[in-house]
Amino acid sequence: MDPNTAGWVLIAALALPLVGAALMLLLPKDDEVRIKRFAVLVTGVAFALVAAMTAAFDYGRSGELQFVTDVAWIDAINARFHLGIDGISLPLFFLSYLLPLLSAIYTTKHLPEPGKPKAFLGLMLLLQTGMAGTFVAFDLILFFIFFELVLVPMFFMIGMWGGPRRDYASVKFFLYTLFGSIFMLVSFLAVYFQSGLRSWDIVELSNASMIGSTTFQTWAFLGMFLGFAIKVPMWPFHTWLPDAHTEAPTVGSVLLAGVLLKIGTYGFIRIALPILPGGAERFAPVIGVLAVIGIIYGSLCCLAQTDIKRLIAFSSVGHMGFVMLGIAAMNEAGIQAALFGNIAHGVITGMLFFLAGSLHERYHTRDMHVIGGGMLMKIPRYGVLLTYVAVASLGLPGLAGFWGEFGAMWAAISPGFGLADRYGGLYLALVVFAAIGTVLTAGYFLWMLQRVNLGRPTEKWAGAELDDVLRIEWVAWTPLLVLVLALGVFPRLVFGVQDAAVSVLLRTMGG
Amino acid sequence: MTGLDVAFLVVALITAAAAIRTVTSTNLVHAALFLAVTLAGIAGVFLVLSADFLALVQLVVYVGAVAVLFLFGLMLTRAPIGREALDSEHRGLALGVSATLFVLLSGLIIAAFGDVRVDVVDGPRTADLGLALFRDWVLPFEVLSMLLLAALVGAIVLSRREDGESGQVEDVTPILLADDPDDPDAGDVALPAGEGAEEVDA
Amino acid sequence: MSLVGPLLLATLLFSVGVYGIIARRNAVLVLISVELMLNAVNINLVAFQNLLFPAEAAASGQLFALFIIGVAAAEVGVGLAIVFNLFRNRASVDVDRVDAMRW
Amino acid sequence: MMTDPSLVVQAAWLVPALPLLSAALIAAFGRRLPWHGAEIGLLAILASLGLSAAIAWETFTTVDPAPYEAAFAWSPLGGGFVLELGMLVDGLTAMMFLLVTLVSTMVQVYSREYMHGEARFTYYYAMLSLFTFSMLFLVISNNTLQAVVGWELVGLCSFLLIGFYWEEKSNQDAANKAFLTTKFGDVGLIVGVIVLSAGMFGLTDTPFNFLETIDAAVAGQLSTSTIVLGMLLIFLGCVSKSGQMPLHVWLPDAMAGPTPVSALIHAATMVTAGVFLLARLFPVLAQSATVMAVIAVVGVITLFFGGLLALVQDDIKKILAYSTISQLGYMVAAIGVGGYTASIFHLFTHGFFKALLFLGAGSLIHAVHSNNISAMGGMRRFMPHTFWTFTVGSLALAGFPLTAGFFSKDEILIAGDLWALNGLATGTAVYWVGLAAAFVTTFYMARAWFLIFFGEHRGAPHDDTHDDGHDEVAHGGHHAEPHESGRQITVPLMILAVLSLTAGLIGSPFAQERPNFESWTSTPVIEETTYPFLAEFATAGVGVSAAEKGPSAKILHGPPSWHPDLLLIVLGVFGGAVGLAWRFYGRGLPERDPMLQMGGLTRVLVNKYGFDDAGYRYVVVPVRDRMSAWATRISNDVIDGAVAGVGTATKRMAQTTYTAVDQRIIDGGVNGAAFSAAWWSARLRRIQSGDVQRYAGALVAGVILLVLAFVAVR
Repeated sequence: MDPNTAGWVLIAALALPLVGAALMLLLPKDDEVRIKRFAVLVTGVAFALVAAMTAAFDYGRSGELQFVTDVAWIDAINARFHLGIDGISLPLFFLSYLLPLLSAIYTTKHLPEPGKPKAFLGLMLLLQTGMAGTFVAFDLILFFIFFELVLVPMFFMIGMWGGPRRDYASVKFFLYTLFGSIFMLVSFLAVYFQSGLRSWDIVELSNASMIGSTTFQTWAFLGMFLGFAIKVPMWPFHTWLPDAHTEAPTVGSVLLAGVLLKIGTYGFIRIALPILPGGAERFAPVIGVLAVIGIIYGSLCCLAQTDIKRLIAFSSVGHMGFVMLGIAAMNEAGIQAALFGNIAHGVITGMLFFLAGSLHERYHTRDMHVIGGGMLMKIPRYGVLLTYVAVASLGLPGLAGFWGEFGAMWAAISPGFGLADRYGGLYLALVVFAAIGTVLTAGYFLWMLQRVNLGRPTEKWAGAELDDVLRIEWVAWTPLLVLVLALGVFPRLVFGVQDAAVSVLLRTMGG
Repeated sequence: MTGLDVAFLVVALITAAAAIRTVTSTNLVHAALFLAVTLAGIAGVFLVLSADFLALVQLVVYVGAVAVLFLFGLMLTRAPIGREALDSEHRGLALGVSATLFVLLSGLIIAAFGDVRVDVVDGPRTADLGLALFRDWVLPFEVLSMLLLAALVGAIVLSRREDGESGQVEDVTPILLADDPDDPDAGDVALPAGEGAEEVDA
Repeated sequence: MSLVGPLLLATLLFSVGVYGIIARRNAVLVLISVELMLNAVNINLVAFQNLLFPAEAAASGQLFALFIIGVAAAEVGVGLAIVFNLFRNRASVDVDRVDAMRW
Repeated sequence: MMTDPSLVVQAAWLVPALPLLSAALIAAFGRRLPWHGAEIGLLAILASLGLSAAIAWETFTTVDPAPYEAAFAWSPLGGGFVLELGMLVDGLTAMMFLLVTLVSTMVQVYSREYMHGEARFTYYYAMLSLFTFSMLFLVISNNTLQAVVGWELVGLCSFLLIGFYWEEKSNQDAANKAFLTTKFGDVGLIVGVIVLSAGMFGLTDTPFNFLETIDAAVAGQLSTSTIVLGMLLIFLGCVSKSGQMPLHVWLPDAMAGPTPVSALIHAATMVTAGVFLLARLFPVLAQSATVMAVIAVVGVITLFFGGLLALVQDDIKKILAYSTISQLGYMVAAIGVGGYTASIFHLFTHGFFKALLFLGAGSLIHAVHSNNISAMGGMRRFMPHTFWTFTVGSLALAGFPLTAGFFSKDEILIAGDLWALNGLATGTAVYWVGLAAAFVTTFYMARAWFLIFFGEHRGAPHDDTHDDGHDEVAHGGHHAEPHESGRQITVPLMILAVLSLTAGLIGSPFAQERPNFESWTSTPVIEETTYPFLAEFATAGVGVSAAEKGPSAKILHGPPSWHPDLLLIVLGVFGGAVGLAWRFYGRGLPERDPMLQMGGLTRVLVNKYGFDDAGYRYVVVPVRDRMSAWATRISNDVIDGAVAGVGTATKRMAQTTYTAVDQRIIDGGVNGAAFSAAWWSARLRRIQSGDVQRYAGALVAGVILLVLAFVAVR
């Protein structure tokens, strides 16, 4: 597997889930066990392939694209089939193969109502291709296709296997995201015609000198901003997220938080910033302010929640705020922190959603008042896991959550592109408020732990038979639990991989 | 005004009158019979226009077969008789639309062809028609025959009574794609009011 | 002879057919009205055959009319079969009571 | 120069590594071992202690030790900046190592008996090891960011240990309060670290490095605003962590944890972190008069008012907690008046005697099953070992001459005096308020001492509401005679008592020659820190001696010397306070009034005595009752109320934000778009009647319109 020539690896990795989904259609509908096993097999093989690719990746040249495929595709509009992977994409790509595997394993035990494993797992595989594709597509049209491809399976996952208000949530999710992506597409078109290159190639466009005037860049950036900000989601475009998360089945939430939200921030970093540096520079303070509002605001909303899953969903708003703050800093450290925050949030919040889902399986409610505490006494292992992940999520150093948050604040103190001179005071205020957000974050997580974990079980549950962590859950969760610690102790795992790629990215922006 | 014109006028008047009666008659059978008259009149028009073969086909197929088919259809469906039973509430709309259409089209036709006269010579002979049909138009002709066959089979399949079919009125469930606009509750479908809004105590 | 005559007659028949389709409630009568419209077209075809290709051996207009007669026959057959089916299922052939495609 | 550091110093990383390893091992295997994991913790901490002692000896005996720094790149941070994982070993590190590992060892030995039979015994030992590791990790770090990591880990461990008895809501609340209050301070710390590092951009690739930051600050490469803003923010972190006013509120509540944990928190592993960080960054903060003044003022306020609070407490752990606040105030104040050595010297000695006092208190609580001194009395007879060790600890805390506390506290007062000579009022404040607080300290310790150990044993009252959660402890019934604790409890007490007596000698005037504490912990950078702002005050002609000698570091960092005048004053203060206390609590209390046998009414009785003595009425009552009550009220109502108010307001704001803004306005806007579409479609869909004939009519009408349009165009 030579990273210079083996373009087939990415194609195979993207095609595997699709082929798997197609083959799954051939399996008999009522043979649930075989369907589930087959899904684990497909995701497992795909993951093994990606893991092998990760091993073969040339880390010495992580700033360059590797495993490249670049062939003509739709000649009529000059679209090309351009795949590749660099240090920025690699961790996200890896994550989008790890989480579906774990989800498939988890589903062998916990299949959401109303069953139908074939459809559910088939959609999940389809989703996987879409997610993974966005991270390796280097053609705007191809990116857009993957970007939209993700919507459909997630729509059905929420709409068919979701909670009581699933219709509302799924339609809202779909329409809101679609709404944003329209503007994004318009911006893509504008860039295509304005650049004079007649190319959709992200690398070419990034390397091009300033496309259009500053005014053009501002407007084009606004379009992309809408598309990506809704996906992230940034305040005030976040309201689809709590609904989608609350209603989605566990696996849907995990993938939504774990990978889907990352597409938005990835889009900012990979497309919006390098192609439109002028627009990004003008927008950066706005992004920063919205990000910090999101941090404070998401935390405040968390404090008001009683539904544990909704709480976790709102916490995503806050955490993605830190990611966006890193982007708003417009310097290497900020981009680094944003990407790290991305990965950390994917791992931690994905794990939190797993836990929330299993909690629902046991208590048949997600209301913290109804659970009423004492979980640490009733099901101690589970309680310990919840504490561990919650503590990671509130940004404790030594666990994954810290580096993204701290890095974003650290980067924002001296934003790039001359922003420090023009908006130095604003950015300092942003750092302070973001730091205050960490206290609120700690507050609601501790409060949640107190509500759920501590104390004695209420009468309702004292006599109930509740399973502690099941073996299949250990299997599905251990990789994430290990990652949470590993990323916290060895931030180099992600920072190191990205370093060169982020430098290259900033150079193309002229910063 | 030539003799042909006169002949045409006579036939046309009969045809027009019969056609109007066809769509206004309050008796179903009368309507079908007026249709037969109309169709026959049209055959006359064809004759005047020296399309002899077509006129005959018109008589055989339409007056002979189609009109009879309609009569059978009317009788088999036991349709009631009378204005209310036969005309829907759209008569005003129908009258307005059709009258406007007629006026408009007539105006256009007169404006465009008002002074055009044609010499009605002897039309193509039947033999020529046959040659053209089987030489130049043979493919459409065959397709048409297939269509007729398919229609035949289809008609039989459709009108055959399946075993166990009761003939009762089926329960028709309207497909509701959204909430009924008349439903007073429809306004607040989706606002997640009150959720998580209960007092949070320390 | 004047061409306007047949054309006007055709227009009239067509309009009458339109009226019938819209105004009649009985499905059989709606079908009958359709026949009127088809025949109006036939008259047009034949009339224009005389104007455009007066001495032509290949009488396209008349052949078209022939085809239309054939298609119309098929249409009547299938249409009436549908009407029978409707009648059997609903004991009525009122067109305005068939509104399953309503919102 | 320590050009070739010995193997021991190079192996310093093992000191934190061993407790971490032990925490992992205990968590993994502890349950299955005969001592339930305690043996692993003890072995590891003993090894760490041994290594720390060797390092301490090495650095202590080396002449002019230079800091030994070793680091490797932990992770790139983007922009070419590198985060290091490293160690910085100098006298300060070695001193902290020794203190932390020693106290931790004592606590772990002690806990074997104290926590015996506890359901979560193994978990407890794992947490102790983790707690120790966190503090050592903070101490060893060579850069601010690594220190932040350790700092936050300390906070987490304290949260887990304070909430050790998490079945009770009050304990959960205490843990949350501790974590959140310190976390609030961490905002300052983190932003401060960020601000400081931002000042280092362009100077180095490792902007968090302590030594480079210090060098840059001393060389004037950091702007004044960076130093002032950065250090004040970092100081905010220290305020919360080291229990300075007004963020001390968590500290008394933190008594909810097991008593040995309190000892660990108060003596070594948590509250000292703030002072340690200030000491570590001392040359940076010494560049700014503003920063030093703020630090000194906060310290002075804390040392006095914190001490007053202890006067009205009945719970022995609360008395000790408020005394910790007060003593930390001394340390912080000392930093603020240039008393670097004095401050960490006091940190060092205080660690021993405060650990001693807490462990002694635990021993008492263990025996009488109550935290209240009103429930004790006469314990001298039942628990002789606890008695004399506690006495030594109290003397040290009160600063009785020749104990460890005396030398260190005097150093602080002297530092204040010297600072005052340079014309800075904060020095004067430290000196006089420090003396007044010494009186208060002596008084409340004497009060506790008399009430606990003298008179008749009063026994525990029947309601155990003040019990610190030891429902499980059931050695003998409640009414049995208290008896001395076992050897695993008393031996650590004795060791600590000896240290409380002797540890001060290395920094005392007995050790004028090197090596002494001053030469151990000072580095050339600190000694040469010149307080650039002093020149202004000196030329203003305020300070006479400063005008002659100039703002010399040697004034502030000279070898310890005798101050007979101060010795006399201190003796007087001590005698006065003890005498006063003895007057109220010592003499005849048990005999004269039968109310004494009822225990909890002691305070009322003391008030009665007050009527006999005018001085008592006009001096003690206002100070002890009114002012401390007032301070208590401020602490409990105003500050705590403000904290609670902020909490409540935040919650209410959160509720409003969520329901009014988020759900109604923002989400309402989103939904509104969808609803207007639905509304229109509801009306428009009526066209879709399903009536084929209407469609046909519309179709023809459309055709007509098209034709008309066509005609019109032509």
